[in-house]
Amino acid sequence: MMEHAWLIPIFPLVTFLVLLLSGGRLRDRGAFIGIICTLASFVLSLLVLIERFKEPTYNISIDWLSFGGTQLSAGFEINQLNALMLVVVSLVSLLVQIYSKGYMKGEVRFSIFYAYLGFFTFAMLGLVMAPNLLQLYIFWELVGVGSFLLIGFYFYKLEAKAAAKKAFIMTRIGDVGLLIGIILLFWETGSFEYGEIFQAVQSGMISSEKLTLIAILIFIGAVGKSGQFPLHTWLPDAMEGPTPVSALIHAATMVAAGVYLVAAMFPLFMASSAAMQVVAITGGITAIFAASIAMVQKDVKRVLAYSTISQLGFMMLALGTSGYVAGVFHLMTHAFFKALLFLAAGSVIHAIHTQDMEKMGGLWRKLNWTGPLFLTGTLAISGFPLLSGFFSKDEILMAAWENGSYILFGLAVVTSFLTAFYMFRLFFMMFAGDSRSQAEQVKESPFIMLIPMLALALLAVIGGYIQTPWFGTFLGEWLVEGNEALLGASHSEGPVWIMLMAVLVSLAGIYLAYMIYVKKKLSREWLVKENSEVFRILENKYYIDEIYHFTAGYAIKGFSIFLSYIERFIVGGLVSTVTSSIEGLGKVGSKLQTGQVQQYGMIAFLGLAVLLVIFAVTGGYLR
Amino acid sequence: MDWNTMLSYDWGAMMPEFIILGTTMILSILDLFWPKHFNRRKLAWLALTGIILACLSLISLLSFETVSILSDTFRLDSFAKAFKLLLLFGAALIILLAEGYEPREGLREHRGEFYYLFLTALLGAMVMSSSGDLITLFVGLELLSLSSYILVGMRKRDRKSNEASMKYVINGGISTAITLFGMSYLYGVTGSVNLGEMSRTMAAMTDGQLQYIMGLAFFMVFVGVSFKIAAAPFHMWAPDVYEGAPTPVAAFLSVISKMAGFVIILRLFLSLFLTASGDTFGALDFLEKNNIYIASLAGLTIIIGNVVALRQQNLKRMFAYSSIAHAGYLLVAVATLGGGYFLLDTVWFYLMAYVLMNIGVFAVIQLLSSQSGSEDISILAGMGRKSPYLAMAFTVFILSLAGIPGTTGFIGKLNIFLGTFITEPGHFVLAGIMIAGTIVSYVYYFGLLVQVFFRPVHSEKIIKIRPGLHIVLIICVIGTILFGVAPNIAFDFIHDQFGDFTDFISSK
Amino acid sequence: MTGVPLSAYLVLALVLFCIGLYGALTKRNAVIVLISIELMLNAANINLVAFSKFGVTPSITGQVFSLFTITIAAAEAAVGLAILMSLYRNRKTVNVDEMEMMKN
Amino acid sequence: MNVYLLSLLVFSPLLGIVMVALMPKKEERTIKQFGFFGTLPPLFLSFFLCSQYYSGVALSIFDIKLNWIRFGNLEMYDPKLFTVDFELGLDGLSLIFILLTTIISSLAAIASIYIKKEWKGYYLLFLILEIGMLGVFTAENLILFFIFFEMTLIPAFFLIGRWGFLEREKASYSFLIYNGIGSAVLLVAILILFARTGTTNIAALTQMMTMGGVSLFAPISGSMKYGLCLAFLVAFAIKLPVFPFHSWMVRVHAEAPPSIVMIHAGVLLKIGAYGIIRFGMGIFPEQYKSLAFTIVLFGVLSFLYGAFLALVQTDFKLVLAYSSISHMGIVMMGLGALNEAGIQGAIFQVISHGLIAALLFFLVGALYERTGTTMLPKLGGLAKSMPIFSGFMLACGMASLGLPGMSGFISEFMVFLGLFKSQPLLAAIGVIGLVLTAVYVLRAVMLMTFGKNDSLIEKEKWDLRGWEFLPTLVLLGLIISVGVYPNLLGGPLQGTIEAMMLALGGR
Amino acid sequence: MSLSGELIAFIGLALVAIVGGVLLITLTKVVHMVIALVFTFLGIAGIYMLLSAEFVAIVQILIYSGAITIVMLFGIMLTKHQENDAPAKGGWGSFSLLAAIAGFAVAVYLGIYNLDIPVQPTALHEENTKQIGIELFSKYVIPFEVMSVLLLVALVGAIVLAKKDDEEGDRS
Repeated sequence: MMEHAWLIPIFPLVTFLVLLLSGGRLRDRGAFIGIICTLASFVLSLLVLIERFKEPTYNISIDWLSFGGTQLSAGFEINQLNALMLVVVSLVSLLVQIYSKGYMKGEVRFSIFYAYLGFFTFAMLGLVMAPNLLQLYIFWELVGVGSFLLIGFYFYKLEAKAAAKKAFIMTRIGDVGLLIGIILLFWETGSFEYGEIFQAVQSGMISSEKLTLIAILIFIGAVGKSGQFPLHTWLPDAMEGPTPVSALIHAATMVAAGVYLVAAMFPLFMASSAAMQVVAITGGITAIFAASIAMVQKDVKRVLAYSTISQLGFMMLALGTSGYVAGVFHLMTHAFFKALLFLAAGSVIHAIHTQDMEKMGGLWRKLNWTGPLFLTGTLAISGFPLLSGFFSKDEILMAAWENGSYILFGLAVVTSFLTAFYMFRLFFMMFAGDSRSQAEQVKESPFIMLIPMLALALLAVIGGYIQTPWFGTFLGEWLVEGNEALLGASHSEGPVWIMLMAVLVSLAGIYLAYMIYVKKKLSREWLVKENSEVFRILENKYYIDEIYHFTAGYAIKGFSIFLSYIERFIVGGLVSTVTSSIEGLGKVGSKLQTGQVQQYGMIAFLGLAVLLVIFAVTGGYLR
Repeated sequence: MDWNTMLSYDWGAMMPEFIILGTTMILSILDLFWPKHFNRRKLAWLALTGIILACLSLISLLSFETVSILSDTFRLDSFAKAFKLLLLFGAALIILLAEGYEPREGLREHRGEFYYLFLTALLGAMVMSSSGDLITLFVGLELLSLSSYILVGMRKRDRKSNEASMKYVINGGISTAITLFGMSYLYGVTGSVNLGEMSRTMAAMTDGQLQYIMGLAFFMVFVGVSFKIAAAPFHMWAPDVYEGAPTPVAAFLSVISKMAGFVIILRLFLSLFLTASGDTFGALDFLEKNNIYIASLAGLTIIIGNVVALRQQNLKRMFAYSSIAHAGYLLVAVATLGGGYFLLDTVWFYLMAYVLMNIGVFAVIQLLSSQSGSEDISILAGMGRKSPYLAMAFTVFILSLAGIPGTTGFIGKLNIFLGTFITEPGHFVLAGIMIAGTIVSYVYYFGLLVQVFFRPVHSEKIIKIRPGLHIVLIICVIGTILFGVAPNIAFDFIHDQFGDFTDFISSK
Repeated sequence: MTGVPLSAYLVLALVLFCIGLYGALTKRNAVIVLISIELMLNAANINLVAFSKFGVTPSITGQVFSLFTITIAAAEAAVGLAILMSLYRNRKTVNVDEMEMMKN
Repeated sequence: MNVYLLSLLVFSPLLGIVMVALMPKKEERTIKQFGFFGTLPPLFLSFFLCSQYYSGVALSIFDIKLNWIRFGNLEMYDPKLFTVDFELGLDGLSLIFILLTTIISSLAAIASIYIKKEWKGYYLLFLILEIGMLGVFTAENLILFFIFFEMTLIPAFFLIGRWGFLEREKASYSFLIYNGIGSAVLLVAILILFARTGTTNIAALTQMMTMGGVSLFAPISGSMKYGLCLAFLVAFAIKLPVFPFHSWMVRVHAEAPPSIVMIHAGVLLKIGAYGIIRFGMGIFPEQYKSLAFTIVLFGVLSFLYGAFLALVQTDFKLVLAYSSISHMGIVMMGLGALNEAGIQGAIFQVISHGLIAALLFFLVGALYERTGTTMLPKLGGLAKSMPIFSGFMLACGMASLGLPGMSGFISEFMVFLGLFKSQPLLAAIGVIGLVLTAVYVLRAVMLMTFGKNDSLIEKEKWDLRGWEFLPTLVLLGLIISVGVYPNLLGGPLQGTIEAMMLALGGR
Repeated sequence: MSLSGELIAFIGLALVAIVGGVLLITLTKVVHMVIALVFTFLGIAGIYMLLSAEFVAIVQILIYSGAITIVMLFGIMLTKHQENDAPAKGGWGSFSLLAAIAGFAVAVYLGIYNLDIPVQPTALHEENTKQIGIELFSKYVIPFEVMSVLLLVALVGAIVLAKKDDEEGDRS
């Protein structure tokens, strides 16, 4: 089966091409093509995964680009990590596509939407399957384009346009880091292939400074893609895209690519403790930073977006503290419950046509399916015991503790408290209390939208059981199989109190939210008034966007304008100086041509006299 | 010296000159006695026949050994043959131009003189090119000059023509005087007017003072002759005279007269100064030592010609400056002596190219200006649409003048450059000036093409081309392209016929 | 015999040449300009004749040369005057500095 | 047959010239058809050559050598001295360039349908231009190269000045003067070489310059070699163009008719790169090597300068113009990297930019045809009225910013791959440009296609249609196929690059 | 250098010539200028005598002092000249002219002031005219004949240019 794995990304590509070439004529039928193709991918991925349980890593490649004596190859590889990712990606994509069938109903460019989804899925699957860094980079960029297209799907909306551009450029910045990293790595190891790179790393061919530099550069790529601080600003803006897109891209797949990258390059990072530090600290900061912003946002999707950033930070933190399994595990569970959350939020938005939390409330009764599904997701992400998020988050905390990075551990704990708080703030504001919506008719979403949510909810609930302290650490063992030395332990051990504390913390968060937003024991206005400064900073997302706008944005623009002055006055001026001086010479020449014949003779004679005098003086004939 | 000695000379070698002289006589007599109403335009064809006959007789003389008559006052060496061929060829084209010349106010009754004065001028140039003697050289030069003074003033009722002719004669007189003054010193320090003898005396000269006087003479002769080739510092008459002169005469001045100037320069310099010793030890050749002067004048000429041409609105003035510039390019070859390998064939080839392209251009100018009565560059406007073939021909000439590959002009320039680079140290500055001048020349040359192709039509009048002009245009276009694409036709001809011009100085 | 040295003749010629040149380049009347040019040619002739007697190898050639020159000078003067006539007929002036229809 | 094949290829547009010339002026349709058909013989011949290459035939069997010109009369020294032969030849590098030329010429001939007047003159000049371009890439000696080089100059001058936009004459002038200066420098360098060695054959010169040949007249000193190498570099840097010699090219891109810019950006600029590779690097490897840092420096400068300026332009054509400068900077960077990756990347970039720029300008032509403007502030929302056009525009923009899967990525990647090896510092500065490229491309493309538009009057059936798909699809197809399987292009180049590297002294 | 008769003659003639030249420049009336020049020409003729060139001297007197001067006078009469030739314009132009002339003169003077070519006995004065005739008709036949063409040209030219066009009929 694995030798046919190359078909997995091809199916979505076919969707893309067929739908694009049909030029929108297929309309709603486009969805079927998309869904069927993605289903095929999913089934194939599942088969590949199952086969991969039994068989070793599969790798095949062909010559792709040769220069000098170097041959670069293209191909694909099926190892534990990407087999898992294939399933996750194709599954989420499939579910999102099914969901979109309902959500996007009535959209004029319906089939184009599916085409874009197909392209994105193709790119993401390709990324996951890449056997070498170059190929990874290629699909990495394609993923960026896919997300660009999807975010900018509503191209006529100025915000969407800006968001799409921002997303592309911010991730591009990261990509450049990645590119440099790859290139440096190539010159150090002579290859882009994972295997050869890891071998080189292990053999200690590369000096540690170089290694750190390369690892950090690669991490910058991950930072861009995964919306880590400080390149995170595109992610919340990207919510301008259709909600299913947010679910697909900004929950399960593209943003996870950064984490995937770090995971895939884990041996490299392991070889440099400094790089690991950087990863962990960035993750930790991002986690708490995004969580704090999420607490005050009013837009449903933005809260979820910041929550995503925060969770990704969690994953990075896990990886940075050697919690390879923890990171990947959380990546998977997060994919499920965040996709669920987005889809459920989309369902709500679909129902009442607003994203503003202030205008919601009391939806629990009206949306009989969506409410509980959203709650499931919320509980999972908050780390409510026995749901998937609980296990994976627990694993991360353990990893951080075990690694001895207590500050980061503290950060993680605080973050999980905040997570629980803002998620339930979101939940309560949407579903509890009285309706603040102007919408008259609030209708539950159609069945086709509910199915994917149900599937995801199921996964969000049970997904954690493949790696628990109690029922075995199946996932971890499988993931690190054969690579223990490289990837570290399959399960992080820690004191039991950590788990208890995690539970307590998340429950505390939930309780606090309950007190504020349901019981109204604590007045929101009072909170705002007391901490107005803090609130303002948080509401404005720490002014990061503004800082960028006023520094980098203005700097670039200013420099451009400066250069255009140089272009006009110095480069152009040089040219015009030359031309005008030649013309001036011509002017002088023609001025001399007075029409006075005697002057002509005089000038001729003058010339002769000058020649003779020079000749007399310098000739050396007379002594 | 008795009659028999006289007859012992090979007078057949002078056949071309005799033919031209005879044609002149016949023309003048016919012009005198033919009734007034008789269209004297036909005389042009007669003149042309004469030139062609002379040309044929010259070609039949090509295989002759070097002939020297009366102690070199006439010598038919390869140099003379080569340049006379060009002179005759150019003159034939110009006669055809003159045939079709119809100025606004008309030449009236002087058309006959108009034609045979061209022939006398040609005769002067021919005598000059095959003389090994200062006196003959000078007389030939003056015959050419006097004829051209008159030709320039031929349009008697045209004030510009009068003025041009007056300017020409005054400047010409001064230049003659300067040249002659220089020649008198040359005679003084050598005691002879025979170039061969002079050369030998000068080569053996070791007295510093005499060498100094020789140097003075050199500069005087050079500056005097630079009048003929319109090179700095004696170039300033050219624009005014070209503007005032009848168009064929302007073409004549820019081509034949210039060629004659180069003939005299080459004759004098190569036979006298090339071998003259440049210092009292006889270590350096005079030219080698002093070529910096010629080089700077060449550079100056190029700069002035090209830069001032930028500002011209009158076509003939513009081409006057352009011809100044081209004189500068040719002087580069003279100054560098073609690096020792590329002198005479280079100059010859370039002059041939110049004959073709410049006469072609003047043909077009004549055609257009006689139609519109103006010589402003705007008369070119829209030619590309009105008469595309004429425009294409014009384009070919202009491209050749600009030195664009595929045309003779390019090969000619290339030859000159080879001469500047081949020696060590190369004449890089001079080459740089030349190339820079070429680029500046693009501006005004292409400005003309801009008029031709980009501007709206100037006047809708259909341009009628007389057969004579037709022939000129066709010959010039074909020649310009042919020798640009297959220059070896010319190179092989000149190398096979004339070798290295080894019989330049009489060995007597 | 200590006669007049060659250099004396040469200097005389030079002086006359310079005078002629000055006249040719400054006088406004075209006739005078032409006649000044004649003077310059005359100066050259003095040189030729002087060299013909005192030159490196004295010979009659210099005198012959000067005869040619005189003839040419005469012809040139005639042509110059003729041109001046036709100019005068159209312009009613013989002043050289009024001839500036064509310039620049 | 084989011997004359190349000459046939180079001069095959003559067939079209004759056909067009024989047509009466009024026959617009026929002239246009003939003009297009005129580009087909070279296209098929180049395909034939290509197929020969891929079927394993050595390209050298196509070489031709005929006696042509002999300067001077120096037979007694050496009969070959100062001779210029008519010699055409082919190797992998020129094959690629020839393919590029023929393909883009044919497509530009299609795009010339937008030309509104005087088709006859247009197509005549167009076909002459094609002869020049084909000749440039096959010439085996410097004089012949120069002749063909100038042969591209003159038709281009007229094409720009006659059929361009509003300020066309100014543009054609600056085209002429800058290129004139460039070719003047080139000519001087060529002629110094010719005068000092007596030959202009590239192979012979390479031999002499690297191995130290015998000079009959005056030797070429070491410093003169530097001068000559520098002269070649400057001449071709003007053509390429590299900052600060670029201002002519901006004007040309802005004012020339789009079909001519397709040729211009697609092929003519590439002569600069070709020249640097063939002459700068080929004949003077030693000197070239020591100038590498400067080359890269100017490459980086152009790359960034172009990108920054593209960022603030309001005319889409100007954005593209500056982007071309920027992309040519990448070529310089690659060429200065002095290793296989860099040089091959540079060549890839040349080809890739040729294709991309041609496509972009084809789209510009289509756009101008419909909207009558290319000013960004006046455009917008085209994705709604012209979705297909916008799609292509976006794809093209993506290609231009180096999106993987398209040709631009391969070249940029390889250039940086090479450059990080040899000049890591400059490379690191250079990568800023990658981000900037994304910024300006997206800015421009999105200003056009995204958003809403009130000022444009939209018409029915505006989108690309019919024949317009041919150039777009062919070009995009090529861009993508090179991007997806770069060895397609890399194969033929190996021989040439190996030879270069050998001369440069390995890595 | 003793004060021989030859020298006195030379000084006298040279003075006449130079004074004539200077008068040409300083006089204001055009006719006077021409007359002054006659003296110069005569002086030069005398110099030719001193240089044993009798024939040239005679020709000089005939042609210059006679023919050319008369022609010039006719020219002056025919053109109804302004009586006075305005003085030369001063300023930069004439200064540079003077400088140029001075430079030229000095440069040439440096070459000739002490030119000392050993005097060789010559027989130029013996049958001077015959010598010239022999030389002219043996060696210089060709330039002589060319000269005839030149004179013809001058003749034709003078007629063509100076003739009044209005009398169309009397074309000969």
